[in-house]
Formats: sequence, structure tokens, C-alpha cells
Amino acid sequence: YYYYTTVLARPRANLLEIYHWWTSGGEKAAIDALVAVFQGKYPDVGVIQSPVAGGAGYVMKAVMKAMVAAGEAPDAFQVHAGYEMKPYVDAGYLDPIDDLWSQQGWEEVFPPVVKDMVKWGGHYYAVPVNIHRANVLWYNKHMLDRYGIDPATLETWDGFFEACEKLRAAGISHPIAMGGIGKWEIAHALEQIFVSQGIEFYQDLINGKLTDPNDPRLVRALQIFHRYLDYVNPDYATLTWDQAVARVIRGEAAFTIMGDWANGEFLVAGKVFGVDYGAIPAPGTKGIYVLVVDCFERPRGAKHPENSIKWLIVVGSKEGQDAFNPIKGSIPARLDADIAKYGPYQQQAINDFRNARYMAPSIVHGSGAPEKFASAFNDISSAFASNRDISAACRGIIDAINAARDEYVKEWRLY
Amino acid sequence: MVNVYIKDLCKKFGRVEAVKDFDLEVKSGEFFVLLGPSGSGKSTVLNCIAGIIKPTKGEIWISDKLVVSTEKGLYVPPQERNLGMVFQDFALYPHMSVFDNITFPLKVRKFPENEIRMRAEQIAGILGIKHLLNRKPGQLSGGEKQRVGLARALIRNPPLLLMDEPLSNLDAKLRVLMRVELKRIQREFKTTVIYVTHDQVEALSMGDRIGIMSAGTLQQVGEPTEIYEKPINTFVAGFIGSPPMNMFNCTLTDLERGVLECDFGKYVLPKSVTEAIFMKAVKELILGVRPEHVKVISSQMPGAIEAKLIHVEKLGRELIAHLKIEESKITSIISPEVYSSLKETVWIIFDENKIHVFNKSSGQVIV
Amino acid sequence: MVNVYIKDLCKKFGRVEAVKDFDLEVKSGEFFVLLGPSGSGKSTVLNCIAGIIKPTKGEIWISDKLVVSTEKGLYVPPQERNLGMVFQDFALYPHMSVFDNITFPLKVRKFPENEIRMRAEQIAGILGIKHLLNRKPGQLSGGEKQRVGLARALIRNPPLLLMDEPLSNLDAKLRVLMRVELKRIQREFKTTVIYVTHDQVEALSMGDRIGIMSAGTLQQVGEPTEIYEKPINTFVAGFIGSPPMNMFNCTLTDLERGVLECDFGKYVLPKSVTEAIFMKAVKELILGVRPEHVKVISSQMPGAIEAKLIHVEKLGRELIAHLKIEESKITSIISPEVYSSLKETVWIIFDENKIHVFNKSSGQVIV
Amino acid sequence: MNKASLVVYTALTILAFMYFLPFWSVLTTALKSDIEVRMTIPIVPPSNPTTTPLLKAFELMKQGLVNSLLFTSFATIFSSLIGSVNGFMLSKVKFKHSDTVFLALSVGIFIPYHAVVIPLITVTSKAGIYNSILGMTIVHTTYGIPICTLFFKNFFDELPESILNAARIDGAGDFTIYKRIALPLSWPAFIITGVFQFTSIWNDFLFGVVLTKGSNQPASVVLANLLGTTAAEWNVQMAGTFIYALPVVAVYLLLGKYLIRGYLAGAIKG
Amino acid sequence: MGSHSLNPLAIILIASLATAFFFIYGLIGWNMLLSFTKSMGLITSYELAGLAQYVKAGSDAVFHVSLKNNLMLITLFIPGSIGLGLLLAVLLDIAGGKGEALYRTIYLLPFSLSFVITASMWAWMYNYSYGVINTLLTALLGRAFQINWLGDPNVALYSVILALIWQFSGYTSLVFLAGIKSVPESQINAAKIDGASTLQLYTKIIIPQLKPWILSAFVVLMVFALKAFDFIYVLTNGGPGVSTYVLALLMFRRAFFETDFPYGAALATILFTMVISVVVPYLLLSSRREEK
Ligand SMILES: Nc1ncnc2c1ncn2[C@@H]1O[C@H](COP(=O)(O)OP(=O)(O)OP(=O)(O)O)[C@@H](O)[C@H]1O
Ligand SMILES: Nc1ncnc2c1ncn2[C@@H]1O[C@H](COP(=O)(O)OP(=O)(O)OP(=O)(O)O)[C@@H](O)[C@H]1O
Ligand SMILES: [Mg+2]
Ligand SMILES: [Mg+2]
Repeated sequence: YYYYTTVLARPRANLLEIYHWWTSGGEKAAIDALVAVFQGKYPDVGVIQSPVAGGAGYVMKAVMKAMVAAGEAPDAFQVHAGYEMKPYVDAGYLDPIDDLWSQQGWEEVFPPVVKDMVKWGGHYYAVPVNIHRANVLWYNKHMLDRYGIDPATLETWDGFFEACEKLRAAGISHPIAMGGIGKWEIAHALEQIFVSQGIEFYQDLINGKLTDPNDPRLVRALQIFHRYLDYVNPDYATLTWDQAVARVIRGEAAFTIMGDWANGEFLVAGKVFGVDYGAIPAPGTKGIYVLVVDCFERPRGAKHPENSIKWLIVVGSKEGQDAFNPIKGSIPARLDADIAKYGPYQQQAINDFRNARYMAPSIVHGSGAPEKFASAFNDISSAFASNRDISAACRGIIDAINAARDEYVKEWRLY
Repeated sequence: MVNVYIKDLCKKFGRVEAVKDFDLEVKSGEFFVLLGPSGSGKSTVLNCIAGIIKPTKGEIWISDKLVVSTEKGLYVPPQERNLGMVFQDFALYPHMSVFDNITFPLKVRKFPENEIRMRAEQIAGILGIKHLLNRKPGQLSGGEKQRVGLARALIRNPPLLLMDEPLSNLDAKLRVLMRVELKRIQREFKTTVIYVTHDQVEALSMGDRIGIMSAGTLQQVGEPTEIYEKPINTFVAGFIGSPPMNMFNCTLTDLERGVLECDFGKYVLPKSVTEAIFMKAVKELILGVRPEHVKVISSQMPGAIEAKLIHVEKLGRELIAHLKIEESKITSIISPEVYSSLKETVWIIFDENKIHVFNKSSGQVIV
Repeated sequence: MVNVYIKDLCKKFGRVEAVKDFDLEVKSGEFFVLLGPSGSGKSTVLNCIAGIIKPTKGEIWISDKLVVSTEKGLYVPPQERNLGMVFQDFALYPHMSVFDNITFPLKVRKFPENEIRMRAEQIAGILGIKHLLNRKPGQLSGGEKQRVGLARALIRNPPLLLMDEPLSNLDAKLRVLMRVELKRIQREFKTTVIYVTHDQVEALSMGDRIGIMSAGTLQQVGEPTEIYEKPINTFVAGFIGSPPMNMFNCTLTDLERGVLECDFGKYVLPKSVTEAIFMKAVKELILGVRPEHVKVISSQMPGAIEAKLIHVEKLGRELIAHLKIEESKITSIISPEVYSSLKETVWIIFDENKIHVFNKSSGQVIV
Repeated sequence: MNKASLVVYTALTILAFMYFLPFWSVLTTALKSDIEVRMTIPIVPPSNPTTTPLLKAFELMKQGLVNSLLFTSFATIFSSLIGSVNGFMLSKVKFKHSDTVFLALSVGIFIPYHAVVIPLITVTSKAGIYNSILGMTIVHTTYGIPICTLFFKNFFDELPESILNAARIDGAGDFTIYKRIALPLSWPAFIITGVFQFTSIWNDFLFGVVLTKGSNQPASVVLANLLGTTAAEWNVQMAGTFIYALPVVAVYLLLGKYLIRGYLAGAIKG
Repeated sequence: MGSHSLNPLAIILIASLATAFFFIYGLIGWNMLLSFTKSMGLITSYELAGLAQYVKAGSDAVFHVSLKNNLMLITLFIPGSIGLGLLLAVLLDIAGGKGEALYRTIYLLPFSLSFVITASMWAWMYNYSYGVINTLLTALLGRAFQINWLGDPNVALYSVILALIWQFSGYTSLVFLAGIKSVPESQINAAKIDGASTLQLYTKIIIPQLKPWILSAFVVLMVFALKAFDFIYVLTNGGPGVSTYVLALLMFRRAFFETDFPYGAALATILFTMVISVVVPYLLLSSRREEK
């Protein structure tokens, strides 16, 4: 009874309510570390975390929209930088935080594309907390060694497919592992192939500038994906991304293209980077860093606006990011991270990040293109994986761009 | 003890007229039986008295109190009518012990604990169910259930007791016993009883008066012997009596001498009867004779009609002879002694003083 | 037509011995009635014959065919026993029309369409249900349902027909009609019938022979009159007859002169009876007299016993007088004429030739 | 055993295997270590069983289980009670247009919940019951009323009228009849309704995820959270699943035999 | 009856009806109103746009697929669950005794588990290379008979329906078992004596009498056919392509992922209308039957 009545009375105390989708294993530990930093600074503020996991954050996206639409905004919530923020910005649910940016000197420490991703109409609306790389090809090192494949040859699609052939000849009938039960796993792979067709092409794609279904770059990308799928496990439609990674860990497949959160899976399985497994940019994407950026923002109508600001300051701080990212497996969005705190894969990633020629926002992970397109892109990729109809897929993509035409409000400048 | 007065009662269910133009006065302290075939509206009348059903039209008085009047828009709910009721399916509360069942009417009226206990003991004593007080209804036999239902109805000592076929779920043996039992209890409690049944034996054996219903209307009201001996129409005549009265379609061919042309042949009516018919000037008649007034003999006699013995039911102390005259069937009650003397061909004689004559078109009695 | 032979049948349900040591032969073409109170095991026996229940012990032969033998581990399922059965609740298939119900036994045996139609027409004609063929069971009255059930059992013309209280769900009126009807049909179809009931009137009126059961065992087998007039023990004596036989506990005080000290006082036995008792040398006895053998008179007479008339049931053609001698209750059947002459104090005389004497401890008949 | 029943039992056993499989794999995965989960397929029993995932899942789910248990039990009880009152009124007391009211209420059984989520947040938030066990209780109770009413109405329709008439004549009003007669007699309907409501409220995810936050989240949400977005702990997730399923399975095991009796008593027959 | 105004039961009835009607019709009304407004992202503008959202549905290819799939779901899932439930119930009834109770409990297990769990189980069962089903098919018929259960757009919907049938058949079998037990013993005996075989006994006598039970199972199945959202979301997320989309999933995606609430509301209204148009006649029918 006591419990019942106490939860009835809503706490008016000094609180910070945050929503995010980091609920399990390392990701949970990471957000806890970030919260610990916050509480170290503001010990009198109680933090309420409301994690909502599932479907690469899709569930939480839906929940957040329902809550925000109903006027129940928390003090801060996680969102992918880029187009995923658009509905909130459009509806006026987010407060600009330009002052905070200048005050904290963040302008200088974040790279331009990342900054662009949290800016709408010239105003800053969010603070990036981490960067995941989407265009990573993971491989089982023992297998490559055994069959004499040099990772350096995997930088081009030709080299990659040659390696696949070699493995197949050696009895590994499906050298590439891919998931697909949530559809986005397939779209994720296709996105990296698009990136491999050149930054100009990718920029046109995410700016909604593609109009020709016979665009040779588009057709070429789908041809590559067509070939790619030949080497993919036929049961992809029933696998989650982590089950696909597990195939590589177990040595049933040699490769998988997945975001660098996959690193955690190798680590949990007790594998050592550089010894048991390796990671290189997806074929054809060397020098490009495809960004998956998580950020927090300040909702209008937050119940504790001051705490919300305090939280954002911690999120954007070097201390905060260096507490969060080593555990999370991502790298800081800031360029001034303390590289010594990170593991071997992440150190390599931080170097790549700092030296990247281009950075590109991911479509599949909510940043690069309007949600409407992203959502259709998942369906198209998934359909293509089963019907392999190149012209239908090309047409589908152009149609999806046209359907979302009104929503291309951002002009990405990637080069 | 109260009397019950019902005036011009009607009840329609949708388009079905379950009861119509029903007038009745039940006297104080009387055991009144409503008898009729299934669907004739008996339960509907009873439920109107109890207040379970609201009539479509009419008035009911219980003693001096008007309990329902459609004209005046008056309706007293059953709770306030101060009566007891016993149901065909016993309607015991299956989750309560016998004690709780019996005392339920007192408990809802918030009688004091000790009075409840006292009254329960007393009524259980009278009905011989003291040893059952702690059982649940599921653990009782039919007769025991019936007694419990009765105890529950009687515990408040209601001046009016309604019973809806209370015995029809009991087996034959038990029915006979309970018949006598119910009468005894009624006398002991000095309650006015209205009792519904479709079993004529019950009606005859228990009713001080009987009301016979058919298709929603009251056909005849009277004492058992009156109803048995002087049925006012063919329905009552055919309904009362087992085996039922033998009835034959007849035409009066010779009015002077009272000669009937019947299904089975000629029959000459006695003088007294002929005269009565003469007054009415009807020609198409129905002749009725109860089986016990059909005498079967083994040899020809003047006035006797020849018949064929086709089947005999032996019911212990008496026999039912099924006979045929031409194509007409006829039953007679005979003694085992008579039976033993019979061959296939027999002769029958009607008891002249006991024959009934009805108007064929209206069904009303003439003699 | 077949005969049925049951040898040493036993059936236990858990610890309940429903039937034990049951031996019976039903003759070919016979209408045999199994009569007994509720729970006496009648249905169990019938179901063993039908094959619905497997006995715990025993053998059953239908004609020359052994259908079940626990010793030989033989069990023929009901489908293969070639018999018809009629159930108390009619057991019609509610989702099928009357036609489909009746013809179900033929359809499952894949009879040709036209034969099915022909047989259905024929049986429906015999049972008078031709006009009902397209109705569903829900649209039939009880008697009509019963006929349909019968038609279904008869359509294969089974040499053996089993019936389990087929009339007990019908109303009194209909029961009387159906009794005669069933007998007629049995004769027409020349079927051997085994008929279960707890209603003695049915048993007496229909049975060629009756077997009386109590607590799982067969008490007496015989023709109706035999059972009524010569019950072999107090159970049978009390069970058959309505109202039941009057019985009194007695002690033989004077063996020579046959003087009994009864509940109600002294009674002197007739000579013939005294002798029979003398042979058995029993002292504690039960004296039984059927109500129709108790004569009630209005004035004192030598040998008459004084009694109080406490209640009379008027059943139309006869009356049941409930009397009291001291504390003993006694019933008598009297005619209306006798009744009209009676006052409260009456005298009764037992018909000496019709009294029964039983051994009190064993319940077996002595005379 | 004869040939026919051998066939029947074989069929039943094969089918039972199919129906038991998910439960089995939940259990085996729950007992595996992280590494073994990645190295084996789900039905293979653990080579080296460990209770760590179970303990971990329990630790994480404790609060959620308490929350769920609270509002599930209360909402089950309240909605069944209200359903029994409504069912009684609509079946036995009846009033003008009661059939129409019943029909209108029954429509509520078929509401797509996703369509009402946003207004629901607004309403609960305005009413001050947003993010509280009380709010969850109220919402689940309310949305349970239509189906509970349906169950109870069907049940009471089968209850003989004569018992109620007897009680009326014995002097009881509607309320007394309900309390003393209908309520105690309707236990089979309570079992059916209770089990049905308990199962559906316990398994609900949508209302839990939008109407609660932080430590008020129900077990269903906490369970979903055991499987991360960018990290997959299947063993902990399956351990959580196992723990999460226990109360419902227990309810079915305990009340299974009464369920059939309840159904026979008419609670669901249309 | 007017005299009930002070009756506590009437108070509960009225209060609970008021609350329920508010939550049901108030929110349905709100939702319907929303479906007539203009799409403005997260902002609910209440700017009326007539039937624009419904017109949009007409030209939404995925809507057509979803509608078709919903109809498939209703026409296959419901009869399938009823059929399998009947089979289980009949087997259980034949088995009788102790076996019955044990098996009955096992069959109910899937029903007691949440969709998320059963769906991930089925994903594994359906796995093309390692799944139980394909392993069995390979063993029995050879490699050529493997089926790409979730990867083939022509098969995926049937796979989803099959899994759903599995989940619900335990429940329906329980209902039907109760129905079977309510057929009077005497009818069964009569059929045996009439010469019916066990098969005929069930097909001709018992099952035809289960109509009211089937109808009541139908309502529950209909309710869950709606909630099958979670199950499909986890098992295929509508894929491959859009081949297993259903209205509930489409509504969820359009409303919440693509932030088009008015369109989502219109889809919900269509879905709701569909279900109601099937179920209300049933409810009317059953209340009519009671009056008889
Ligand atoms: N609630 C009701 N709705 C519709 N018709 C009814 C209702 N109650 C009774 N009837 C009809 O009214 C008529 C009289 O019914 P009632 O129950 O009074 O007969 P009854 O004489 O008691 O018959 P029974 O001996 O079968 O009990 C019948 O035709 C019956 O079908
Ligand atoms: N299936 C059963 N399981 C347990 N006991 C049973 C079963 N069937 C009958 N009995 C018991 O066996 C005894 C005889 O039952 P049976 O049905 O043969 O009686 P009956 O003479 O037909 O009675 P009734 O006239 O009531 O039908 C009873 O005590 C009964 O309780
Ligand atoms: Mg009646
Ligand atoms: Mg019996």
C-alpha cells in the first residue's frame, strides 16, 4: 500500500529524466558511466533512466513521438543526429542551444559534418555523444590466414569477391554473414555499397538529387549487391545482426558488414582484435567514415530545464565522452579524445576518424535522409534481397525519393 | 392466512398471450391447485402473484393489499409481498449449506442470530431434515432437496405459499410420500397455498379446489370430485382422469327416443339425458364415458355392445383393458377376476348414470 | 428375435459395486423390464449388454454369440452388437433433422440412398412422425422426440432393443399413451426388448416379465401378477404397489393360535398362515397387507380394528384413506361411496387371504 | 494399450514436443554462458550450465516484476469484479436498452490499442496518473471491462432464473442477490476471466512502455531491455523470459483444471 | 427500472460504463477526428482535410498489400487455429484421463508466452539452414524440399500464419475440449450403438455441435488477429520487402516512424471498421440466439 501511494504522488524533487535505448551489456554500462560523471558533478540531482530497447532504437522512436505529441517530454532523450530529429524540430518541441555550443566551445572540437548533423535552420539543437562507424567489414582472421587471403586485397569489391570465391572453392559456401529479420540489417549492407560508389553519388542520394532510375552509379551499386548476396547465408531472413556476427566468430563465415558495435560481440566471445578478427572499411569506402551519431537534446517543456542543460554539458564534455565511449565501443564525437583510454579497435577507429577524407551520415541509422525514405529504403533492400530485381530496386529508390520530396530540407555538403 | 384475489389478469410475451382474462379468488387457508398441460400459463399466473413477472394487464390483491395494478401503475416487488415460494428445480443456493439456505430469508431481513437458529431448528425438526443442516445441496437426494426448499419457504411463516410443480423432479415413490407430507404441513402451518402442477393425481389428491387452465384461460374451478364428476367441457373431461374418459363423436338421429349414431354404432341414451339434450336442440354431440364406468362382460346381454379385447395392462390391483368396437378404441378398468373370465370377444355396457354428453361444436357439457 | 443370457455379471466403479452376481436369461421375443430404485444398477446392466460399459466380471451372450467375457478377454464393441437402444434423454442429435437422425444408423453403414429413404418413410409411417421429418429435434415436443428416438433405434430392425427409462422425461398424460404405443410396436416388430425403469406402473403394464433390482442385485424375476401378488421379500413387497403395502413389525406371541403382537395391537393370523410360520420357527415377523386389502367400515364388527381417519386423498374414481391405529399409519383404498359413509372413527378388516408374512431378520417371505 | 490409443498418444507426444520446444530453448539458453550462446544453437542443452544469467536477469527485473505483479493483480481483480457486476446487471437485472448497452460495450474489445496511445498519454497525464502503478491499474482495468463483462454476462445467462427468483422472494434485493448468490456462484467465471486478464495484462508491452518510466516500468519493458540495441545478451534475455513467464505458467498450472470447468459452466460459450 | 438509482450495483455499472465508454468511444472518436485532419508531422493541427488521408490510403501500394494480408490472416489464421484446436481437442478427448491434463498444459504454454518470445523462437525454427523444420524436411525428402520460410516473399505470410496458428491452437483446443465434454454422454452412446466409428462419432456427432464454442473462440482469435502486430514485427518486420505487412504494422510505421499521425489514424479507423463489421453481426447473432 505504501508503495502504491508513493508512486502515485509524483516526485517534484530535483530530478533528471532521460530516455535512451542502451539497455544491455556494454551499452548499459556506458550510459551508467556517463550518468556517474553527471552525478559526480551534480550529486544533488536524482537521475531517472527510462531505457526502451529493441529494433535498433525503433521502439523508442515510436514511444518518444507518442510522448512528445502528448506533451510528456522528458528532460533529455537519445536521438540519432540528422533527419531523425526533424519531426521534433519542425513541431517546435526542441529548444535551440546555440548559446550552449558557443559557451562550451564545442564549435571547435566537433568535425563539420557532425556539427551539420545537429543543426537545423542554422541553429544547434543537440549535442553528439558518440560516433559509430557503419562501413566496417569484419573478418575472421584465422580463416583469412588459413586460405591465404590478405586483408589488403579486400579494399575493392573485385578483391573482396575474389576472396569470397576462394573461400567458396575451399568449401565455405557462404562466406558472408548477414542478418535480416529486422530488414535494416540488409539495408545497412546496401548503404555501404552505395557509399562505395563515391562520395558524390552518396551526397546526391541523401540530398534527394537522384532522379534517374538508370543512373549507372545506382545500377552498378545494385549489381554489386546482387553479387554480394550470392555469397550471403540463405537464412539471413531469420537472423538478427548479432547472430550473423556470431557466424563469423564461430568461423562459419568469414565476413560481415556491420556497424562497429559488432566489436562488442567479438569481445564478449573472448576474441582478440588483430589476433582472432580484424576490421577494415567496407570495400570501396576507404577514407570515408559513415557516421552513426547518437545525441541528446533539450525538449521544450522539459520538467527540469536546468538539469537538462547540465546533462547536455556533461554529454558534450571530453570527460563525459571519454567515460562513455571506451565502454560503449564507439568513439567520441569530439576530435580531442584521450586515445589511451580506448581499446585496440577503437584506437584504430579514432585514427581513421581523425584522418578521414570524407564523412557521411548513415541513412539506415536515421541521419542522412528523411525518415520516410529511410523506411522505404529498408523495404526496398529487403525486397531486393529476395527478388534480386535490379531495375525494380532502382525504380523503387527513385520513387521513394520522389515520395519524400517535400522533406529534403537539408543540403548535405560532404566534400 | 390470507386470501388472494386476481382480477382480469393478462400477460403477453411478445406476441404470445401466456395468460388472458384470468379471474380467480383463492380463499384464506385454502389449498388451491392450478392444473393444466405444459404451456397453459400456470407458471405465468403464479409468477405474477409472486411479483417475479409484471402482468400486461390486471390487478392482484393479497388480502387487503393491492400488490399490482397496471391501471394504477402499482407494482410491489417480490421482496415486499411477504410470501414463500417453492420451485420445481428446488432453486437451492448451491454454495450454501442447508442451514444457510433455510435461514437466508431471515438473514437478509437481519433477524437476530439466536432467533434465526431457533427457527431453523424448529422448521428442520418439522420437516425431518435436522441431520442435514450442515450439508451442501449437492449432497442431498431429490426428496431432501425438496424438503429444504420447503423449509426455506416456510421459515418466515408466510401467510401465502406458492409452489410451482414442486414434486415433478422427484421419483414416483417419493412423489406419493411428499403429497401427503405437503398437505400435513399446510394444515400445520395454516397457510394459504397456491400450487401449480400438470399432474392430475397431485391436483386431485391435494387440492381443496382445483382450477384447470388451458391455453392461458381458466376452464373450470371446483372441488376435486366436482371436477372429476362434472367436467364442464371436453377439455376438462379429457384432461382429468387416467386413463382418460372415452369420447365418441355422435349424431342424434332420433330425438324422441334418444338414439345416437356413434363412431361405433347405435347407442340409446337414457331418458333423463335425452330430455336435457332436447332443451339444447343440438344434434352433433360427443358422448363421454369414464373407463371405470365401462363394464366388460364375457357374454352377450341385452344392450351390451360387442367389442374386441386387444390389450390388457396389468397394474397390480387393477387392469386396464384396451378394447375396440369397429374402429373406435375404448378403455375400461377391470378387476383381475373379471379379466380371467374374458376371451377375445367381449361385451361392454356403459353405466347409464355416469355418461357425459357434450356439444360437439362448443365442447361445452350438456349433461 | 434373439435371447439374451447374462452370467455372473459384476461391475465395480472404483469401490462402488454397481452390479454384482447378476444372472439372467431374457427369452426370445420377450418384453423384459428391469425395475428398481435409483442407483440400483439397472442402467449399468443395460449398458453392459449394449457394450457401452465393460463389465468387471461375467459373460453376456446375445443369441449364440458371446459378446463379452472377462474370462476369455473378449469384448465386442457396441457398433458390432446389432442392437437398438432408446435413451431417457432421447439422445437425439440436435444438429440433424429428424430424417437425418433416424437414418444415421443406415448412413454410417453406407446403405444405398434409395433404401435409406424407403426405410425412413416406412418407419416414420409406423410411428406417425412422417410430418416431422424435416424438423430439428429442438422443434419437437417430448413425445415426438421419444418417437424419433424409437424410430432411430428401430430402423435397422434390430433383433434386440434396449430402452433406458424412455418415458421418464414425458409428462404423465403422454406416458400413459406411449406405454401402449411401445407395446404395440414391440409386437409389430417382434423384437426382444429389455426395458429399464424405476416406475412400477410402467413395469407392470408393459413387462412380460419383470426383474426387480436393489443395490446391484436381482431380487426377484417373474410375471407382473406374480411379482405383485407373491413378492419374495420385503423389498419387493414395499417397492411394488402404490400406495405401498402396509407393513407392521410383529412378534408371534402365541404360536398355537397364531396370535401376533403388532405395532398396533393384537392380530390373529388365519390357520393356513400359522402353519406355514410354524414350520419356519421364526418369531420376529413383518405383517404386510396391501391397501386394497384393507377394508374400511363405518361401524364396529367382530375382528375389526378401531382406527382414526386422518386424511383422504381423492383421486377421482377412488380414494386413498390414511388411517392411524395407535401410532401406526395405514393406508386403504376405498370407493367414494364408502367414503361418504365414514366418520372420524372407523374400523378396518384385513382380507385374510391376502396377507403377507415376512421374516423380520432376513426380509424373506414366509407366506 | 491398444493400437488406436498408441496412435493417439504418439500424435499427442509429437505435438507436445512442438509446443514445448520454445519453452525448452528458453530454458537451455538461460543456462548458457555468453560464449556458449554464441557458439551453439538454442536447443542444444548447455554443456556447462550456469545460473549467472538467471541471477543477473532477476536482479535487473526485480523492480519490474514487483510493478507488474502489483498492477496486474489489482487490474485483474478490479476488472473481473466490475465485469461481474456489469455482467450480472446486463444479464439478470436488465433494463431498457440493456442489450444495446452491452453491444456498445462489446465493441471495446476490438479497439486497436496503438490507435489510442497518444490520447491515452494525454488523458492519464491530465488526470495525474501518468507514470504510476495506479495509472496502469486504471488503464488496464478500464480496457478489461468489455471482455470481462462479456465473459460474465455469458456465464450469468446460463445461471437458472429460478435461483434468483427464489432469492427475490426470500426478501433479497438486487444487491443482496449479487453479493450473496451471484458472486459466490460465479467463481468459475472468475477463474476464466482472471486467468485471461492476468495473461493479457501481464504480457502487455505497449501501455507499459508509453505510460511508465524509470523504476515504474513493468516487467515486460524491463525484459525487452535485457536485449540491448547494439549489444545482445541472449542468455540474460532468455533467463529473463523464463522468470517473466513463471507467474503466468504457474497460474495455468494451478488453475488449469478449473479452467475447463469454468468453460463448461458457460463463461465463454457465445 | 427506475428504482435502481440507489443500488450500489447500478452505481458501479453506470460509473464503469461511463469510464469505459470514455476510454473506448472518446478515444476512438479522437482518433477518427484525427484521421480527417491534415498531416503536420508531430503537430496535431486539427486542420480539417476531409477524406485526404483515406484517399492517400487508396494510392499507398503498401496499404493494398496490408489489406490483402489482413484478409488472408483472417481467412487462414482463424480457421487454421480452429482446425488445429479441434484436432488437438479430439486427440485429448480420446486420450482422456491423466494424459489429457498433462498434454493440455503443455499445449497452453505458447499461449501464455508473449509474442516477442514466441516470434524469436519461430525465427529460429524457420531458419533456412539450421532450423528444425528444414532439417526435418531435408531428412525426410531431401535438400530440394527445403523452404525459405521467411526469405521467400511468396511463403513468408504463410509462415507467419502457421506460427500464429501454433500459438493459439492450445487455447482453442481448451475451449473445444470443454465443448466436447458438454455433449451429453447419451448421444455418444447412441452414436456408438447406431454403428458410428470413432471418426464418424467426432465428425458427424460431436464437432457439428461445437458451433457456439467455435463462435466464441472466433471472437478471441479476432482480437488477437489484431494484436498479432508484435508477433509480425518481431518475426519479419513486414518483410521480405513488404510481403508480410498488415494494417496494424503499417499504421504503426506510418504514424510513429514516419510521423504521419493523421494517416495512421485513418489506417486504424479502417482496421477497426473491418473488425467491427465482422464481429458486431456475431454479437447481434449471439444475443438473438439467447432470446430464443
Ligand atoms: N419469458 C418468456 N418469454 C416468452 N414466452 C414465455 C415466457 N415465459 C413463458 N412464455 C410462454 O408463455 C406460455 C405459458 O408459459 P408458462 O410457463 O406459464 O406455462 P406453464 O403452464 O407453467 O407450463 P409448464 O407446465 O411447461 O411449466 C408458453 O407458451 C410459454 O412459451
Ligand atoms: N460412471 C460411473 N462412475 C462411478 N459410479 C457410477 C458410474 N455409473 C454408475 N455409478 C454408480 O453405480 C450405481 C448404479 O448406477 P446405475 O446408473 O446403474 O443405477 P440405475 O439403477 O440406472 O439408477 P437410475 O434409476 O438413477 O438411473 C450407482 O451407485 C451409481 O452411483
Ligand atoms: Mg411452469
Ligand atoms: Mg439409470
